[in-house]
Amino acid sequence: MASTLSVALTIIVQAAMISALYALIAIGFTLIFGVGGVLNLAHGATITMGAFSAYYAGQLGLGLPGAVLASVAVPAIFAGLLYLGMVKRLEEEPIMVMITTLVVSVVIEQAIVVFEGTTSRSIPQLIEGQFSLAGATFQNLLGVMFVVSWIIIGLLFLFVNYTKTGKGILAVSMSHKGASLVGIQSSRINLITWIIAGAFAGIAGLFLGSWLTADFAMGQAQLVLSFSIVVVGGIGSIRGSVVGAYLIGFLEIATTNLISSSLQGLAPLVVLVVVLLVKPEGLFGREFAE
Amino acid sequence: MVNDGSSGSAGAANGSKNTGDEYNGNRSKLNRRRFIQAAGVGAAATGFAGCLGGGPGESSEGIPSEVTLGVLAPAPENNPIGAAIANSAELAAEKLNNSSDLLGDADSVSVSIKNTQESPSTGRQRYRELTLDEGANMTTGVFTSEVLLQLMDPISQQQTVHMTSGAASPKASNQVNEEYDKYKYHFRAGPINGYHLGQNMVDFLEAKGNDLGWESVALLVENYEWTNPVQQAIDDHIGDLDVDVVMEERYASGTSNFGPIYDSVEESGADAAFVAMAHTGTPAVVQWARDQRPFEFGGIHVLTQLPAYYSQTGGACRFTVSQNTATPQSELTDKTLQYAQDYNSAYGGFPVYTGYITHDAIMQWATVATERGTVNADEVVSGLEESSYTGTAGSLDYYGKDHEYAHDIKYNFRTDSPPETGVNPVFQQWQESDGSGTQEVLHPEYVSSADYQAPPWV
Amino acid sequence: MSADAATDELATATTAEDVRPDDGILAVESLRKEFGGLVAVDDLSFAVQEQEILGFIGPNGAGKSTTFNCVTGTYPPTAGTVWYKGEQVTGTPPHKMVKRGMARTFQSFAPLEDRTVLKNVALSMMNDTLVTVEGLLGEFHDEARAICERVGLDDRLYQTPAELPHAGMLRLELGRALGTDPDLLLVDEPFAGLSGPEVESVSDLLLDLRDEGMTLVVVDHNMRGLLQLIDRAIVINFGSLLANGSPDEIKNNPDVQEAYLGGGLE
Amino acid sequence: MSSGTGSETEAAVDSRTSGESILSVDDVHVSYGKVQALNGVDLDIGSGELISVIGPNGAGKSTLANSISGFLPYDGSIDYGGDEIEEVAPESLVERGLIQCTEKRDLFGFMSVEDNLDLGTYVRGDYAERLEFVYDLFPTLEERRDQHAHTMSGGEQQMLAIGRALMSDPELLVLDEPTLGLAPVILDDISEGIDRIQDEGVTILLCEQNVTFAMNHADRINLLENGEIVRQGSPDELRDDDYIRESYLGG
Amino acid sequence: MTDNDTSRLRLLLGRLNPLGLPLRQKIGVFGLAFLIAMPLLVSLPVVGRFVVMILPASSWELGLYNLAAALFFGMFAMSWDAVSGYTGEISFGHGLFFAVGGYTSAMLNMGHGLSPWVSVLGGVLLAAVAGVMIGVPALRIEGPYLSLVTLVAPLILLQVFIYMSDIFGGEQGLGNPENLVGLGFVSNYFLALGLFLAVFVLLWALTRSNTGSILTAIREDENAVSAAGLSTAKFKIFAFVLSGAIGGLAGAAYVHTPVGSPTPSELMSVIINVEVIIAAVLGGMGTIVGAALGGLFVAMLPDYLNLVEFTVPVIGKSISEMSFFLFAIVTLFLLNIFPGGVLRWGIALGRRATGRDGGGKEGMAADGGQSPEDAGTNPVAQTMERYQEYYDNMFGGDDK
Repeated sequence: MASTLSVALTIIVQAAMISALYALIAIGFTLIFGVGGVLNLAHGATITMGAFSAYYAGQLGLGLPGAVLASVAVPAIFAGLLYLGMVKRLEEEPIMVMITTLVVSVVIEQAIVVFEGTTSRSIPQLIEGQFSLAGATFQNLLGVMFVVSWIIIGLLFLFVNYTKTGKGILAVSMSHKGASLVGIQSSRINLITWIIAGAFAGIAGLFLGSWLTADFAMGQAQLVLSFSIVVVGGIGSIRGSVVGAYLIGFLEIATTNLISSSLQGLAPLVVLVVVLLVKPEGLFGREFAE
Repeated sequence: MVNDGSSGSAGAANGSKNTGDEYNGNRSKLNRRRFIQAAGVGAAATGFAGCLGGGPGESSEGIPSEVTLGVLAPAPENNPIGAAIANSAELAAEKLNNSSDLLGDADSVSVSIKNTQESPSTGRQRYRELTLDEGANMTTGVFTSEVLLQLMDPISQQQTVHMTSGAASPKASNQVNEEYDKYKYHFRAGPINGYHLGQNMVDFLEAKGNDLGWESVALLVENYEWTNPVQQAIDDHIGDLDVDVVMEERYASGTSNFGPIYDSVEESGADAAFVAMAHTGTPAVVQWARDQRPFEFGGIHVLTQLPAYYSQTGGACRFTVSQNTATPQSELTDKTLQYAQDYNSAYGGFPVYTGYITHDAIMQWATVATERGTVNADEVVSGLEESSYTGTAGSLDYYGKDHEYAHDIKYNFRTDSPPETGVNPVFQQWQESDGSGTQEVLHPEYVSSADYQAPPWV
Repeated sequence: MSADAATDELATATTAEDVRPDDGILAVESLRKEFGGLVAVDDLSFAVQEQEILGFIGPNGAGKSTTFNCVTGTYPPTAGTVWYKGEQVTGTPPHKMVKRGMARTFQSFAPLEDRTVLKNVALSMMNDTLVTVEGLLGEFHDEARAICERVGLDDRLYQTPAELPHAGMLRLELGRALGTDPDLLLVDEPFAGLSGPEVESVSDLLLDLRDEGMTLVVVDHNMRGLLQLIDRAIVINFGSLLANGSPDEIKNNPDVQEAYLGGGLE
Repeated sequence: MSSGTGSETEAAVDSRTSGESILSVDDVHVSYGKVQALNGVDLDIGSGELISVIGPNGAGKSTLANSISGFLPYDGSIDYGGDEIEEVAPESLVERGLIQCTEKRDLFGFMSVEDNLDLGTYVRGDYAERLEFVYDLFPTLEERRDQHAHTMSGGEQQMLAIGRALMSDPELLVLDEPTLGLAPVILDDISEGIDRIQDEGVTILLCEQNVTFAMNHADRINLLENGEIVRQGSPDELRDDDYIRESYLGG
Repeated sequence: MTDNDTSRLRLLLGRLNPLGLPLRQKIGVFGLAFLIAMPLLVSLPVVGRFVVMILPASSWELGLYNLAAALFFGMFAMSWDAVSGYTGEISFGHGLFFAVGGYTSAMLNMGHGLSPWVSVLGGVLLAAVAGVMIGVPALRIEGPYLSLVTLVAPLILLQVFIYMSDIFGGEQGLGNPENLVGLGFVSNYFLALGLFLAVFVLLWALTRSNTGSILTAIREDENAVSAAGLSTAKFKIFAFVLSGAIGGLAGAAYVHTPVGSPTPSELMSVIINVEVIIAAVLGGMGTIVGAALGGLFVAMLPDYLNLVEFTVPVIGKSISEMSFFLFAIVTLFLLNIFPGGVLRWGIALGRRATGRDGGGKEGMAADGGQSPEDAGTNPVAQTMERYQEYYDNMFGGDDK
């Protein structure tokens, strides 16, 4: 019944849609890594926070718009406060940032465990129904996810390349001191990137939660995914993140569809280790100085 | 009070697994507060002597004035399964306190509830707190099989009756069968063990096959301990039926994306997904409904047993069929509805299956202890083995020590009349009436309330 | 680019005579090192005689440090051969070169900030064995103290490197190198940032070391203080050999004056 | 060189040009941990002047440059345009027209020449005129406008760094070792550029190890050794100084 | 060092005399004596009462079990410190070694019927091999990248466990391997205490010998170490192997006691990996003593919180229910107050109190090795500096 061709098409379409979400997830992480020079290990927990913000908005009867708004605003504000409250004064100590953000993510996850438990929660559905493409059916939600993710990525691309603040972000990512020398305040730029990353994570959490349901640990796999994509795509490169996301997305969908669904989550790990061992600067990364 | 003190030499010299510092829940009821009150040389000496294995035992006669029931529940504050265990234990304790017959000598029956967090190590730790720190006279609860299996050794160490009311793995009863003297303190008051759960699914399919119209099924089981025997039983028995198993998948624990799995089900052309899910149930059911997957859905889905599940999933569980111990509407015995109502008025909602079982377990234990006039574990064990107690979920009878499922509750499949001994689980379907969902009972006949509805999109 | 053309010309102008393994304690033949496409050292050959003080001179970016990183094993050379004491040692890792008796100081001082001067020196005297009870009782301190005295740090044994003045850091570098008991010592830019009297006292120390039998190669980019110290100098520019001879010959070499001093430098 | 007197009086005494004092450094001390990098430095720059600080490696030149442009905390006082700048961040100083070209250049390596120059106007805006000036000053930059900065040679990078600084319309330009490691040919271009920048009325503080280069450009020269200014004067005065001749001019 | 053996002996004896020890070491010796004597103290009048009160449980039996579990975690924390605290390469997935040791031993015992004592050795060996597998790549990739590899390694292992759950038992783990010393409270406590002390003495001696001095030097500046004729690669791999073996020993012994079992949640969860870092950082990195104390603290804090029966009014949750959540919050708080480690802070405080700050320079020399408190800067700061360098290389390296 299912020809090889249609299986291949299904995989391609699915992977294309899911990879867009992966890109959205990874870009925030990349931005913070590239611009601030720190690894935000609370990125996964921020995604979880986005999903649960939507869940609580739903519980409070705020409807779909409320859920969407909450899922973007709460993580964005949280990320901004995390930067101002803890990360900013540790910027010279990347290792403490890693440890601190890791503990912050544990706090968030445990808060959810305490107040909501470990079982999955279903959050308001963004959009119902399905559509057909190439002889296969797909959820409308995934289609929306694909379109929205690409719009957001596109907007970010425009923002970074064609606005003054955006160019400031690029400048800080390349040289902190250079940025200071032209009058760019790194801390302000950092704050902006944390807020953007938080908002992106929130949107990703909303999509993920709406698609797969939400639970306290949902962000862990996303954090690993973010690492892998950043390492594959190179530090601080938006384009690299998109390519990395698609590479990993396709690999993952292919392995889960063709080999075994138990292999979910393995693709990014393997890719990460291989790239780290073979080409640590990533496929699109800048060469190490020598 | 049992202390075969002779067998315990100094702990350090002990190589064997089951002897050790022989300890007994009753005697070690030296919890901190009491320890401090008792203060003295005597108490402390008892403590250390105990570890050397030769301390004097307490008198084993009579019902103590204070009885403590130890309860292990997964996240009782926010997990409905855990909440049902905890609340039902409280309800039972209240009943016991109000009753002049049961545990007549006890001035007060108190409940100590501990959260296992579904983690084997936490469960083990909490169990020890209940028995060692709080001096529980019996313990009950435990939802996760992984936790239960990690408790078997501590139970044998503490020699305190434990009546499981949620976990289904028959490995526990196998252990009782194989090393009876060591593990005899374990009873499973419900649900029926994992193998019987699988058999029950097949029995249901056989009995209701015509109504369901499932000619081919895809067997989806989550990869947790409890589903091993379920899957085994289905494999053993489904061949007798005129149903094709066109796909069988044991999917990874922690699966959150069911897309690839459901794609395979669709490809296999199965009429229905025949499932055994507990931990991973919500994403499975939500994605099935939201994607409008073209196959029906039924089996054992623990979370759909939750009375509030319909609103929690925004109606996604509509049309799903699941086995259940009892529902608030199914009058399995004359105690079922009364208990459900008591529970509802006390806690503003209906219990899950673990609630019925926990309640029954405690009441049966108290009944036996009262009959025997003691809470002594060995006495109670032999009492329970002989007991046949009618609870809310059916008649609580246990397989004997020589049965491979020693001390498990008896399973007795019936369609049109309640069994004399043992329990006969119900099958329910979430249906919608007036915009809200209800758990309608499809089976057995004597309590059924509705006919099966197939999802419209199939 | 015109600079490249100049380089080629210079390289062909001074053809290096063949270098053989036993030409000296250290012999380097046709050494080449590229980074990416950039050639940092280009077909460089030279030899160092036992017990001489050789000046290794060239302007900033001439490839001096790269050459010595290749010789000491920090980078593997792209091409070429290095002999030390007659043995082929090309690409041997740094710690093994040290064990063979070649020590170096760093241009950008690299002391261990977390420990005292004494312990910095003691580190270089430790054996390369994994599990040992040595050190539990402070065995090395007497010898390390002697070395500190030697390099003029005896009054600063218990200070951390951060407390040392600039010249003190250089002395510490020398002390650490001496701790490995070297036969050949590479001294990278010793006089940068030193005052006149300091230059003199360091020179005296180096001369003493030579008199005790040590061979010294002193790398520097300017000649201040250097020409009085050295027996012979090698000048390189753009990674290639420019001149080789006595201090006076170097001073009067027109190529050196042109490439090195001509651009308005000194 | 005396220290301890007020910067204003000192400015009046020391300043040899007609311009008003734009920067006064008064008894500045900087230490890294226990190491004293600057030990009571006084310096005064009048508007339009080109003042040079020379000295060997490690003398404290970069430390001085970084203290002035806001990157390092210091004891003492630095007064720019009439205000103490101890608490002022480097970015704010850029807005006020005090800009440094660092020794490491700190370019945006993975951006084109043009983007680098464009970012130079981050605090200014409208820049067509200044861009024209920079391209005129260093025509190589215009030729390589689309090339990534990190792919350029050291000399071109130095030009770009100076060009980028000019884009924000500086009043005081601090140049830290602009000649470091440059080929003689390029040196001439830079040399010419610096003269033209001064002609445009930009005040320049040139921290330089290359004594000859500094002598050729500076109005006044300060010799920094071990964190202290040990000689001060016009190039001609210092050329006659025995100590300088011996130590720095290969005498 | 060859001058005379008698003076060495005298020095050694002098160091072993408890009365001659510095205050902090006296406290340590007292603490150890207390731990050893505790099961006996419990049976004493009054004292016994007091002992039970300070145990992390409300009965002494469970208190001993909890202490045993904490001692195993303390061993694990020391093994982390041996590599991360001393070489400055932060391992974010140290549970890997804990798990390899625990699972290997459990499988050898359960699957092949080996005696638990033998299978523990097998676990140690395989964990050491895992140390090589992390240590060798660590020569090439450093800083944050290495942290990522270590973070991901146990996740990959977990995926393998889940994928091959027939062999590894998936998320539910492997059940109950045979116990080394039965179920006894006292015997298991002494087993844990014995191993803890053995590991402590081994690591303490090693880190105070030249080996420790070289490892900290690697953390500071690898070039300087090479220039001293020492093979940094050899020492780095050694650190990983040593750490892996000890982490493996902790995991292997742990699963063969009543307080532990071979499940992913106990041996390799993200939380374990976080806890061990927190333990060492709070206790003081690069000191071994700090990691040991931090490990005990981190393992016992939830037990103590568990004893609190107070219910927080507004949210209606009891302290014991939120014990891990509160633990994480307390940690965050402590990390923000004492980034250099509580122990280091405590030592500094103690020195100030006893008026010995900055004094005793000759005493320092007699100390030999690299004792933590006479270091000019602390390991945390150095490790950070090291990481900063990597970042500078990654981001600021445009100008060469």
